[in-house]
Amino acid sequence: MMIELDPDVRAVEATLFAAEHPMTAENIRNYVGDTVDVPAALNKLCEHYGGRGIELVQRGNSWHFQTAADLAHLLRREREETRKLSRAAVETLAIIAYHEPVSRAEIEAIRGVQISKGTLDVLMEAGWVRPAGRREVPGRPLIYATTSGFLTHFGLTSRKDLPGIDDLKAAGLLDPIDMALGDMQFGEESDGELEIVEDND
Amino acid sequence: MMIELDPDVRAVEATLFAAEHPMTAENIRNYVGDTVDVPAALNKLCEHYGGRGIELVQRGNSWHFQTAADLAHLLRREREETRKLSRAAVETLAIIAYHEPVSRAEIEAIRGVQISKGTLDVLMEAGWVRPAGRREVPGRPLIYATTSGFLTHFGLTSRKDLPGIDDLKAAGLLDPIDMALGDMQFGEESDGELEIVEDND
Amino acid sequence: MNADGLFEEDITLREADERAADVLTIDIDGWEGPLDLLLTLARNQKVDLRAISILALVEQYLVFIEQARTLKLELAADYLVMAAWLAYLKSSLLLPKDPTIDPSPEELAMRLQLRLERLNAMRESGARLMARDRVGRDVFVRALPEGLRVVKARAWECDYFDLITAYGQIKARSQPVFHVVKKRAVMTLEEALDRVSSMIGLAVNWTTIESFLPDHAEPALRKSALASSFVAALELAKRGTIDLQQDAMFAPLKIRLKA
Repeated sequence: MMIELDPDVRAVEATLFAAEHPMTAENIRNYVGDTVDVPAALNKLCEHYGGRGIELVQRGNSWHFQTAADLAHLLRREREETRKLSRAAVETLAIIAYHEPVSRAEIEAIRGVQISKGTLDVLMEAGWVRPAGRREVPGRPLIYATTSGFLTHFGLTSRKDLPGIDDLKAAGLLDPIDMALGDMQFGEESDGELEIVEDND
Repeated sequence: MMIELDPDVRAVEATLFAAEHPMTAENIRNYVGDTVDVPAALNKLCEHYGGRGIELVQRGNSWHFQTAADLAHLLRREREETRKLSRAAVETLAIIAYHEPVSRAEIEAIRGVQISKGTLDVLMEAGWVRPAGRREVPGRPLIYATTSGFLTHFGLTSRKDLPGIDDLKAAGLLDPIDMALGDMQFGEESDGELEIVEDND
Repeated sequence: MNADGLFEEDITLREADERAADVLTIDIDGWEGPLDLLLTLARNQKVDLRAISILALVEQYLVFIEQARTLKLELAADYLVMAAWLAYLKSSLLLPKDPTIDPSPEELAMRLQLRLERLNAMRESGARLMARDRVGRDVFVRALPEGLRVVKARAWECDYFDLITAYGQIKARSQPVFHVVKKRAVMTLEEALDRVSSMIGLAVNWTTIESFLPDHAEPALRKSALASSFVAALELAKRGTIDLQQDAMFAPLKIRLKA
């Protein structure tokens, strides 16, 4: 039952398979040539791999092959466990993902504590968070957003796929952060005592 | 046209895809479990991937996925970068074209400036100049000549098409102004040559 | 979704709840600030944060802080700041309503509740994110992809005109150099002799040598003419044609036809 395969589909399949990183349609076109209808080939491949042990997935604008999620139990063993993130890092990541772009002060206003320098560094080092310019307010604070690597790692097609984001939005829990309230409730934290409440990472 | 796939085939497919090394049937069984008929699953996979952009191949007793051999050319993308020849290189090329075959020492005598090794390398890389044997004088220096690629690039049928000294004079290319210009740029040439040396690293 | 196991944390919410319930075993290091403590107390009270009693929550927090103090636990300043603020909020809520106060205590209580909800939402969302099928943990990409390469091909650019111009310039540079001295405006000795001889007939009286120079000569030519005319005058004097006279050093040199 060998079917003569569309050469364009084969080319896109091989390119994505050999790639070390997820690729956008534009990237792929640079390899397979301008004559190939890359989106059409991607669609065919998606269909073809549906239900197989390997899947073609879209994350943000990028595409890659990965093993099917339901086979995790077979593959997980003998693999180093991904480094555990501190609670501070997890919360900070969630705040950035659901509110992006946000400044450090805004993250702190939601969490009610200062975040240590290391927390953002860990997220940036993981390739999930990046500085995304500055907020045009007094002080011009840096603002942070998530990356396409974040979408890839957490298996999200786009930020719209963030778990529960619609409900949170509807409940007003993703509204702009009321910075005034943050100031009102918390005085300045002195350095020595900060130790106690600082992140444990 | 989603076909419910054999779970055993899926498991073997995913395991091989994520593997860090080619795997024997025994290796695979360690992951997918003893109940799976690994050879049968491998056969099905072989059949399935026949003619696709990805192939399942057996080397010795081990199996692995690889991109289809006939698509290897896709995985190397050539990107052309156009760069202007440095002034030193243009002059060297001109001297070779008018005086070929010439040794490096002869080129330097005509130019009145030393040329770096990189200058000739660039001209050879461009495909315009080739070594043309050695001059039978003490030291037996390499001599250089132009190539047919040179003639093609500059639209010449033969070297006889190059304008003679009289033509150059008639065209005003030997005017004192040019001489002054030449002198003026004289000092900058060493820079140009240095750049080429760096580029070739 | 079950909260158990969602946090990749050594402290799970459940453990935290237990700690809150038994204040004697509190470990202040486990709290990420007063808001975190408040949230845990609130969750202890009700799962739905929108239905909690802020007044009861404030009371629990203040009791908690008081107990920590009696145990002589050192509390970070922000816990105490929060305690002071909550004490103020509590008394405001208990006092008869004063419409002049803005924001009203009810408004402040609502904002506090919203903050707790927001923090809780982010905490749960973080846990749900971590529980997704993650690359490298649940799903895998190829371990050893062949990789895609970009091969840089350098193309060199040079046009024909550049080529022949370059050669022209080399040639121009290496051509033999001739030095030609530009013709300058001078009056030769011969010219001066002719001129002075022909004009001397007019000079019956003493006449300055400058009078024999061309009238509208360039300064350079005039200097040359002066020098040549001087030598010519000496020559004519030597021949006995003219007389020379100078009253003092650097005084005007005068000549006249020999009588």
